Order: sequence, then C-alpha cells, then structure tokens
Amino acid sequence: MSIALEDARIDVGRRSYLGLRIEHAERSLASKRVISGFGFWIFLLSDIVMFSAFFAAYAVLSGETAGGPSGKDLFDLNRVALETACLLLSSFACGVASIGARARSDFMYYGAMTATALLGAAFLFLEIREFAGMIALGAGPTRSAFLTSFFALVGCHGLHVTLGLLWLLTMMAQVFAKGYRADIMRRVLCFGLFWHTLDIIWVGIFTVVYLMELAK
Amino acid sequence: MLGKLSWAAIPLDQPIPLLAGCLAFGIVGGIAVYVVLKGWAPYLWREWITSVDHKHIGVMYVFLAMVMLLRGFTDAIMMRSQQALAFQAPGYLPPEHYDQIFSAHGTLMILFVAMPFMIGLINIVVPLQLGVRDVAFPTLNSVSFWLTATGALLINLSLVIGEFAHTGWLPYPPLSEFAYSPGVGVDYYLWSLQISGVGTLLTGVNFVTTILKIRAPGMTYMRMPIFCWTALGSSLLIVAAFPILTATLAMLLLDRYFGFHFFTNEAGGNPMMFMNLIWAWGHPEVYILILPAFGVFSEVVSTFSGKPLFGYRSMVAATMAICILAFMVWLHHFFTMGAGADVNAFFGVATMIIAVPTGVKVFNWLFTMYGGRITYPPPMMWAIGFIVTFVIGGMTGVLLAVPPADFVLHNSLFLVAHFHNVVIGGVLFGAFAGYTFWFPKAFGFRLREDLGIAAFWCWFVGFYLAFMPLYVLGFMGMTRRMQHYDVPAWHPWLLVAAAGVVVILAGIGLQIAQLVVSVRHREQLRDTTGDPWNGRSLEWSTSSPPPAFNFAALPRIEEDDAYWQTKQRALRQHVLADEPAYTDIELPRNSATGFVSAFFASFLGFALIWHIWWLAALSFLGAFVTFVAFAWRDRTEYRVSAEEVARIDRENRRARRAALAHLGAAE
Amino acid sequence: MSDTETGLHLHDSDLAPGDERADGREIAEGIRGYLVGLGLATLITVVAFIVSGTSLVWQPSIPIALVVLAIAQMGIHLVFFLHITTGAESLNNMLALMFGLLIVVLLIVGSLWIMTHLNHNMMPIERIIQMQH
Amino acid sequence: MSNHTTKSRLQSSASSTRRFSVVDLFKGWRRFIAARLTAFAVRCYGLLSLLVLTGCEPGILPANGVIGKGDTTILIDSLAIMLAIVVPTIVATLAFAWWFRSSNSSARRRPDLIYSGQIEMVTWSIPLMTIMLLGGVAWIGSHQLDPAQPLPSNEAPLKVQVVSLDWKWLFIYPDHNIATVNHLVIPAGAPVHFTLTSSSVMNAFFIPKLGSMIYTMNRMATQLYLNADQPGTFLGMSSHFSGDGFATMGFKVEALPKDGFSAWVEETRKGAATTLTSQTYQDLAKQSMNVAPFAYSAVEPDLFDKVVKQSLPPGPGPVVETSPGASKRGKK
Ligand code: HEA
Ligand code: HEA
Ligand code: CUA
Ligand SMILES: [Cu+2]
Repeated sequence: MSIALEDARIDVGRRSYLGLRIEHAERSLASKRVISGFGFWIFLLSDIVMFSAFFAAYAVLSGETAGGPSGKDLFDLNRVALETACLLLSSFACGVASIGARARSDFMYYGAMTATALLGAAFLFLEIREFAGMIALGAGPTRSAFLTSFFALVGCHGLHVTLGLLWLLTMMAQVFAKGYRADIMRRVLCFGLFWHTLDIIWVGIFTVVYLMELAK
Repeated sequence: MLGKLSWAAIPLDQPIPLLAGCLAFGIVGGIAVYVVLKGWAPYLWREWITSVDHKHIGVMYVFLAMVMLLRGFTDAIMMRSQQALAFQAPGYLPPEHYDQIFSAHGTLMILFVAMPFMIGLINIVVPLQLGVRDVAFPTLNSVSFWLTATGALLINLSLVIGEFAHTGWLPYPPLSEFAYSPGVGVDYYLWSLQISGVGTLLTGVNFVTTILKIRAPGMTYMRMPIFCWTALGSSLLIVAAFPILTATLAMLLLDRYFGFHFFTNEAGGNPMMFMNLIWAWGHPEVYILILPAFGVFSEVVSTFSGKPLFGYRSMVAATMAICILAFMVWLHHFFTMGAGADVNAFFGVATMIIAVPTGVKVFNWLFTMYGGRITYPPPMMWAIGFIVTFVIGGMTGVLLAVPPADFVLHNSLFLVAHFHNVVIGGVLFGAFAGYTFWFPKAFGFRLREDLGIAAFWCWFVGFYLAFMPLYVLGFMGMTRRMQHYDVPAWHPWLLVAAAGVVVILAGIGLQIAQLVVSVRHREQLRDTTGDPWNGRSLEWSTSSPPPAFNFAALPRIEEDDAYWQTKQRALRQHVLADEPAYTDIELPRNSATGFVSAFFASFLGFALIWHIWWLAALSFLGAFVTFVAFAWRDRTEYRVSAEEVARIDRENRRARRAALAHLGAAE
Repeated sequence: MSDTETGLHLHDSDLAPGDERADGREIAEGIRGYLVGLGLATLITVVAFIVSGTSLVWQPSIPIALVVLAIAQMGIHLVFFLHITTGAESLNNMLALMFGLLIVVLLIVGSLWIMTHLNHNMMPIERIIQMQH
Repeated sequence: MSNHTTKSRLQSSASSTRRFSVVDLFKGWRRFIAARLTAFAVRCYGLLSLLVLTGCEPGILPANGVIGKGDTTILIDSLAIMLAIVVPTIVATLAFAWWFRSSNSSARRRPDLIYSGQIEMVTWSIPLMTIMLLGGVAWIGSHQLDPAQPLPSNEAPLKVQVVSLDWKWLFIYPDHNIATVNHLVIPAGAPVHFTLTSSSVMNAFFIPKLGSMIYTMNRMATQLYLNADQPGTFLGMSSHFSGDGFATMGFKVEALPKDGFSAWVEETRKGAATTLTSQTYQDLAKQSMNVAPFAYSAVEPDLFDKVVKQSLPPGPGPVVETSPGASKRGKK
C-alpha cells in the first residue's frame, strides 16, 4: 500500500504555467496542506523563541539558590532518564500514528495515538511527582530564584505536554467523528509537528537543567 | 465572590479620568444603541464583526487605531499642559495620576495605535498586492483583530474601574513587583498586553505564511511590491520578538500572582534580567512599526514621482538587514546600567550599523524622486515631511547609540524627543500617508485633498514646535516623567512645547473634518476607476472597493511593477487583455469565532486582574468551547457563482477601459 | 532566487514541514525512517547521560560535550521526525528554521554575555570592598 | 479605599471600608476637594524646601569635570560628524522635491533611472564610512569613559556611598563617618569614587554638570568616578523613574574648595544631628517625598554593605491596607 498525500499537490509543473488559460493560475498556489503546515511551523518556531527566553532566565538565575537547595540536592537522574525515554518513545509512536493516518489504517492510527497518549501521560505523571516531592521538601518555586526559574521552565514544557495531550484526544475524536478528511489530516500533521517539537525542547531541558547540573 | 473588586475600585476621588472614561464609554454605548435602533446591527454583525475578509479586518484595525489615537492624544495634551503648569507648583495632576497617564500614553500609542494601524494597512493591502484572494488563515485573522481589541478594551477599562500602572510603558521591576505596586494597575497592563500579544503573534504567523506561500502565479520574490517585503520583515520580527514579550510578562505575572522570584529584590531574583529580556523584544518592536512605514513611503514616492522605485534590490537587502540587526542592539536602552566598556561598545557600534541600511533607503527614495515628475497630493506631502523629519530623529538615535553621549542623555527629554521624532515623523506620518493613499481603495471615494494638506502642515509645524524644545531641555538636564520641576530655565521651553501640541490638535481637527466632509460629499469624490493615483501595483487593478474575491481571475505576473506594465501595454495596444473564463470562486465563510473568543477573553482578563477565579475559569472554558466548536464546523467556505463573478468583473473592466482611454488621451 | 530565472515558482514544489517526500512511500519505509531516528536518538541520549556522570573524561569538557550532543540530538529529531531537510522542496521550512535558530542564539548568547558582565561588575561585594580599602 | 495606597499616605487616610450610595458620590467629591487642598498645602511646603535647588546649575553644558567634558565633547563631535551628512540629505530632499515638481518644465525627466551601480555604491558607502568613523569614536569613548574606570589622579579619590531611597538620596562618607540626605558635598578638583546601591526600586544617579549617570539597584553596587574642576552648586537628580515621588528626588550638589570641604566635614561632625544606625536607616527607607536636606553626624560602620548584602531588608514600599480591595499577598 502506498501513502497518499492528503490534499495532494495539484500537478502544477511547467504544464499549467505555460497553459494559457488563466483560471489554471489558481492551481499554482501552494496546497492547503503546505500552507497550514508551514504556518504551524512558523508558530512552533516562535514557541521555541519563547522557550529560549525561559532558558536564558534559567541560565542566569540557576546559581541564585538564596541559601536553599541546589539542583544537585534535588534532581534524580534515574527519573530524568525515565522521563526522557517516555517522551522519545511517544515521539516515535506519534510518527507511526501519522503514517497510519495517511495509510488510512485505523488500527495503526488509533493504536499509535493511544500509545503516544499513554507515554505522554506517564511523562507528566513522573514530572508531577518530581514537582510534588520538591514542594514537599520546601523547595517550591517561591523558595529561591533558582527554583523559580526551574519550575517555570520545566513547568512551561509540562504545560505544553498537557495541552498536547488534550489536543491528541481531540484529534482522535475528530478522526473518529469525521474520518480522514483533508482538513482533519492537516490538523493531524500539525499535531505531529507540535509533539515532535516538545521532544526537541525536552532535549534542551534535560541537557541544560539536569545533566549540566549533575556534571558540575 | 468578586475577588479584589469592590465599589472602592471606582476612582471617585479622581474625577478627571473617571469623567473621561464615563464619557468615552457613554459615547461608545450611545453609538451602540443608535446602531441597534437604526437597525444596522445585523449589517454590522454580518459585514464587519464576523467578517473574515482581510479588507474589512484591516479597516477595523485602522479604526481601532484611530480611536485609541484620540485617547493617547488626550493623555499627551494632559502631560504637556501639566508640565507647562507645574513649574514650582504641583500642577493639576497629582503624581499618582500623572504617572498613570504617561504609562498609558506610551502603552497605547505603541501597542494600540501604531501597531494596529500598520497591521491594518498590511491587512488591507498585502493580499491585493500579491494578487490573491485572502490571507493564509482568514478566521485566525479575525481572532487576531478581536484579541487586540480586547487588550485595548481592558486598558481603557482601567480608567473607570481601578487604576492603570504607575510604572512607565515598560514596567520595570522591582517597581512593578507586588511589593511596590500592590494595586491592579500593573495587572491591567500585563493582561491586556498578554491577550493582545497573542493576537499580534497570530497576525505575524498569518502574514509570514501568506507572503511566503500564497502569491499570484509569477509573483516571484523579486517582483513583489516593496510594501510586501517590509510587511514580511515586520511579520518576521513579530514572530521572533513577541514570544520574548510573552515569556517576560509571564515571568512578571508569576512573580506578582504566585510569589515567584524572577525579578524581585528577595531570594536571588534579578531585576536586570527583566530589562534585558524586555528590550530584546522592545527594540525589534520599534522596527516592527517602522518597516511597514518604510514600505508605504516606497510605494508613495514611486507612485507620485511616476517612476519605479530606485534600487529595488538594495531596498530589499536593506529591509532584511534591518530585520536581523534589530536583534543585535537591545542593550542600547541600558548603557547606563554598568555592563562595562566592552559590552557597551559592542552594542553601541551594532546599533549604529542600522543607520547604514536605513540611510540606503533614504538615498534610494531621493533617487526615485530624482528625474521624476512629482505631484503633491497628501500622501506625497507626508512622505516629504517624513524624510526630513525622520532623518533628524534617526540622527539623534545614532547619537544616543554613542555610549558616552548616552551617559548624559539617557532618560532625558532628549531621548523623548528622539523617539517622538521617529515615531511621529516616521510611523505616524507613514500611517497617515498610507491612510490617505489607500483610502479610496478601501472605500471607493477619495479624501478631500485641501483639508488633507492643511492637516499635514499643522502636524508638521506642530510637531517641530512640540518636540524640538525637548531636545534643548535634554541638554538642559531635564529627565523624562517629571510630574513637576523647580528649574526656571526649563519653563519657557515647556510652554513652547505645549503650544506645539495645540497646533497638532488643529491638525487632528482638520483630519477629522477631512473625513467628515469627504464622507458627506462622497458622491463627488467617487473613485470609479479603481486607480485614482495612476498606481503601479496590483491593488489598483481591481475596483474600489474591491469585490469580496479581490480578483475575478488571479492575475499572472510576468514583470515588475505588475499593474503599471499591464497598463502601459494596454495603452500601447489600445486593448485590455481578453476577458478570462469565469469560474465559481470559493471564499471562507464568516465566522464569529474571533468575536466570541475575544468576548470570553475580555472576561478572562478582567477576572484575572481582579482575582475573580470562578469567572476566570468560566470564561476560559467558554473560550475553549468556542474553539472546539469552530474546529468542528464542516462547511467553512461558500461559493460565488461564475455568473456573479462575471457580472462584477465586467463592470470593473468597463470602468477600467474608460480610465485607460482617459489616460491615453492625456498622454 | 533561482525561481526568477526558471520562471518556475518555488512554492509550486513545496512540502509542508513534517511531510516526507511527496511521491507516495511504503508504510514499511516510513516506519523504518522513524525507527532509524529512534535508534540514533536513543544512542545519543544514552551517551549524554553517561558523559554527564562519568569521571573518565576531562571534567571541563563535559558541558561542551553535552551541548554538542544536544545539538546532534535535535538535528536527528528534525531530520527523522520532522522531516526538515535541505532539499529544494523544503527550502522555506529550512530558511524559517534558520531564522528561528539565529534569534534563539542571539537571545541566549546575548543575554548571557550581558548578564555575566553586569553580575561581574556589581555582585561580588567582597571585591567592591577590596576596591574601597 | 482604593488601590492608590501611596497616594493615601499623603492625603487623608480616612475611611477604609465603605458601602456605596449616591450620597457617597457627593461625599467623595467633597473629600476629593479637601484632600486636594491638603495635598496642595503639603506640596507647597515641600516645594519651598526644595526651592534651594533653583540656584543649582542644571544643564549638561558647559560641563564641569573630566567626565562631563569627555561625555559632552564626544556628544558634540558625533553630532558634528552626522550633521555633515544629514544636513546635505535634508537639503537634497527639499531640492529634489522642488525641482522635479511636475509643473517645472525645465527639469530633465529620467523615468528610466531605476538602477545605477555607481549611485548604489555611493548610497551604501557614505553611511558606511560615517558609521566607521563614528563607531571608532564610540568604541574608544566607551572604554575611556566607562563609569567604573578610576580617574587618573595622584590623589586618592574621595569615597562616597550612595543609596537611593523612596524618594530621597542618602550619601555616606565612609572615610569621614558622616552622612547626608539630599545634599551632596564634594571637594572641587579631587576625584570622587561613588559606590551606589538602592534601598528598594531602581533609580539613576545623575548630576548633569558632572557627566555620566549610573543606575542604582538593590542588592547590587555600581561604581562611578566623577570630579568637579571648579567649585560650584549643581543640580542632582534621579533620572530613572522610581514611582510616585520620583519628581521630588532632586538633590543639591556643592563642590567646595578643598579647605571649604574639610570645614564642612568638621561642621557636620559636630552638628547636633543624629547618628545613622540600622534603625534610623529603616525609618528613613519608608516612603516619603520632598525631604529637606539634613545630615547625620555619625554613621554605623558598614551600613552600606549591610544594605547591599540585604542584611538590612529592602525598603518596604507602600503600606498594604487591610481593605477589601487589597490582597493579602505581599508580606514576605
Ligand atoms: C507611537 C507612539 C507615540 C506617539 C504617536 C506619541 C505622540 C505624542 N506624545 Fe508620546 N510617548 C510615547 C509614544 C508616542 N507618543 C512613548 C512610548 C512614551 C513613553 C512613555 C513612558 O514614559 O513610559 C511617550 C511619552 C510622552 C510624554 C512624556 C514625556 C516624559 O516622560 O516626561 C509626552 C509629554 O508630553 C508625550 C507627548 C506626546 C505628544 C504631544 C504626542 C502628539 O504628537 C500627539 C499625537 C496626536 C495624535 C497621535 C492624535 C491622533 C490623530 C488622530 C486622532 C487623527 C485621527 C483622525 C483621522 C485621521 C480621521 N509623549
Ligand atoms: C519607530 C521607532 C523607532 C525607530 C525607527 C528608532 C530608530 C533608532 N533608534 Fe530609537 N527609540 C525608540 C523608537 C525608535 N527608534 C523608542 C520608542 C525609544 C525609547 C524607549 C523608552 O525608553 O521608552 C528609543 C530609544 C533609543 C535609544 C535608547 C536611548 C536611551 O534610552 O538612552 C537608542 C540608543 O541607541 C536609540 C537608537 C536608535 C537608532 C540608532 C535608530 C536607527 O534605526 C535610526 C536610523 C536612521 C537614520 C540614522 C537616519 C537616516 C540615515 C541617513 C540619512 C544616513 C546617514 C546617517 C548617518 C550615517 C548617521 N533609540
Ligand atoms: Cu543591576 Cu547588578
Ligand atoms: Cu532600541
């Protein structure tokens, strides 16, 4: 079975360009799928810029423990490894889901989406446990500027994952209700982009926040 | 139940803002009632409020900007008169009120006047110039507008309920932290900027996508009108800079609402980080404003000189260079914080480098005029006024970029003069040039030129009277944001400045008169040709106002200055191109998504400002449901039949033929 | 722009980010791509975790190694998961990415440079006291 | 009361909770007028005490002292460099606009002049050269006039520790163990080394006549070297907005001849004034406006360091009222 590109690009090579009938002109516009995908890509880049502000704040404030605990006292490498594994696998599962959708394979689409959701939820669960543990130790975000920037950066990523999960469920529901329609497929594409990008940001977080701190 | 909100929030002891606010809301309410009584509400709802047509959204942006302009101007008059009076005297505005005024003035002017004005022009013009039917995401466009309107609404609400920030237009911590600003003023500021910021970001995404992905066939990058390039530059800057603002304001919100320590004095927080981040947005922001203005002037100068733009490629290169450089200079706003010689010197030199591409632009406008056949309707008057004024403002900017000079001029009225010089002489003149240039396109009739030119002269003279004294005052050591002062030498200059504002007021009066008179005489001023200025780019090839679908058939572009060349060919050959084969056209349907989500966003913002948590939760839910409901829609487009298209287009072609005949006769 | 010369519009042959090449591909082939990505990403992650904790490498080089590994990792995600390549059909996607990265780098590097200088000039009170005595 | 907590400190602080009625509207207005009148009186009094400032020299020109002269010389030079290109640009604009007006039949039209490599070279290189020149000036200037750079002098600089408070200035003379408020006295001819911090929000320390300003921030200490060549009385102020009392943060700067300075120090030491201790400092740190200048005859050791290190807490800011409007957060 081969994979059909939704909204497949209308064939607009030289043929229709040279074709003099003017109404063909419209066809040489980019397809809706490309437009949505590109627009969402721009949005994601801006989201990355937003994260970079939080990264910068973390880098500047991470030494300001105000006499409170530092990262070394609080971080647990095993949990971080587990979290990383969850996200990485969910990113893979999400890729499989998008193939499933394009191949119109319900089994693959729903199965992989479910796996993505479960892995994402597991990640969130681990993160919430970590936060709760820290707060219980008196190391909440109001304790010091270091913890402020830590909770904000990691929490902002967590919030994105949460929103991603909500979106994921919506996408399963939409495909269920409306089938693999072109406009729905565009959203599936955007969701995939979103989810993969979260993984990229996580790479930044586990490197800068956790590994760097423990390597000190 | 109502959080921090109580009757005490209504500033009975501050009659001036209260009355002004009540008056404003009274007028708005009155207009609303009038509209409903006249039975215009359905029309408004259908054609404007729920419209996803980029032209209508653009007009609404410009309208919003003009209304806010009046509000911002009221603030300006109050500041100028206060400073004229407050020599060794308290004046009539107590500090806590004066401080709110300049904060509100700066915030409004930059974010709710200059930005919406430019975005409005971009909305109206860019798709037309690209030769396409709409922007990439029409519904999102409407959402963007309504979120901006929400922000404006919240800021104005602070007049009557509670207070506005006392912190300046950029709320530097620790002053803006809860410990030093426990009132709701800063919260008003933060939420209105967060909400409208989302709208602006979406606009940026929308236009980057539109310009890069949706152009008429043959409209290659190097054939795009220069305004599209500057709109692209501006949108790229929005996309890259606004997230920084969102993040920074979010950090301040976390500090204020949850006791975080990003910028506090306590627990290791670092206020300098705020200045660093906010200017990483703030500096690109001023180029977001000026780039589209540069684009407007390029179009105007070339049109009224009757020549293509000189050095098109240089102009494109300069625009893109400014885009990148804009992100490498932000420290020039805090040379005096003490980062040390190396850092200061680097950012100082980087800042000056921007003068190079800007200078190239100026010289290219000059050479566009050189050898042209220049006529002087209002847009061109604004353009000449702009070049003269902006060059002075740019020069003082470069002066401020020299760190040792900035060490004595920072935060002085010299700085205030610099930025009004570029912002009024550049952005506002650009906005007015664009407004008078494209008004006939948007509404189908021209503006009276005599009144427009009179308005220009009042503005021009008034501007110099009002702001040149501030340069002098800067040298005399006067800092900004002074509610009163005791130095006798300053007083006469401040009186002159106040007089200047009165002249500007006359200019504004004339502009309003121009609008009113033109509307009343619109039949005489009707633009039947769609091409009132003998224009060069595609927006002039369709009728005024353009049909919903802009172009009956998408134009095919084979050279620069698309419409100009078409016209020349038609003149040579005495024929229009053949009638295209008309087909049905699909257009996006109206959508209330923008309005409804902004409705909830207004409540959300208000509830968050006043800590009314249940209302916040409820309105958030409302906004979410709106979104899902929108996403669930099945039919998002409607069809204009081929016959209808043919009818409209034939009319346009008839008018065009007449116009061409006229042009040919004149030749 | 090459499109001026050829008269072909670049956006004709566009790809959305995230899309693989336009001509249909087999499911297995698609999955294989993701698997390769997963494998490489896992490998690099494991290396990063090991490097951060080891005492085998010269300590000051560890942060640098970590940064390099992170960049490599992000590259892998971009190529194998987001399908951003240098091909002509995703030129716009790539350019946008480059612009975004440039801003990110300017923001982070600039902020750190500015803030370390500021902190250096004002924080260490001991140093100031030294200067005073 | 409303959220205008700072204001209420100045004006009547009556009525904490009230229910709304129409009558209140009128009461509100009456109270408004009364409050305005008292506020006016308070201010007039304050202004009287500040009138001394009107004798101070305000502007940055002509400068006094090496830093001031350096800053302003660079300023004037840069201005001159740029005017050399900006003035011709403006003249050319007006000239082209006039000459090529459509009604001028003697103008030569060149509708095809849309590109010229030569002109392009000129349009890029003129600004570029100007900026290279100016950039050089800026680079060297920033290094030579960096505020933290000690002044060349064979004399040891006078040390002054500066604290900006809400809304007044505290000057501590650690070598002489005295302190003043809103009144800075320095010896003319000798370099002065300022170390600056803030008790609460940001301000900027600025004496226009002497040159470079610098920010003051809590928990941080910035450095600034200035001098006055000639004796004189100058205007000093905060040049960074710091809240509602900002405009009243002017201070008087006196540069006295050396012996005059020593005499002033002696006088201040002997003066009947109080000692600046942690306690008096904390009282001083509370918000107040229009503070008339005064002096402390002695200073607790290391008080400035305690402020910077935050062993003395940051200034308290406005008092949060216990009315329904104000939230409970904010106590730390
Ligand atoms: C776009 C930005 C913009 C614009 C246009 C203006 C316009 C003006 N500004 Fe302002 N200003 C700022 C941005 C702007 N300003 C900023 C950012 C600050 C800093 C705030 C801070 O300190 O935090 C500031 C501060 C500021 C100060 C405070 C100085 C101080 O700190 O001591 C003063 C004092 O007088 C002032 C004056 C004026 C005046 C007289 C105008 C006039 O030119 C007024 C212009 C009038 C209009 C803009 C009227 C509108 C026109 C119409 C309504 C026509 C409409 C109708 C039709 C076309 C039909 N401005
Ligand atoms: C649209 C708005 C706008 C624009 C376009 C600019 C343009 C420039 N600005 Fe301005 N600026 C502001 C809005 C703007 N600014 C605002 C709002 C603030 C204050 C914010 C606040 O504090 O509240 C500010 C503050 C500000 C500062 C901070 C000062 C301080 O706080 O102490 C500096 C310092 O470097 C600066 C520099 C410049 C420079 C170098 C340019 C350049 O881009 C100008 C380039 C243009 C020219 C130079 C003219 C044309 C060129 C030629 C004719 C060529 C030949 C000329 C030369 C070679 C010199 N600006
Ligand atoms: Cu400001 Cu250190
Ligand atoms: Cu700037």
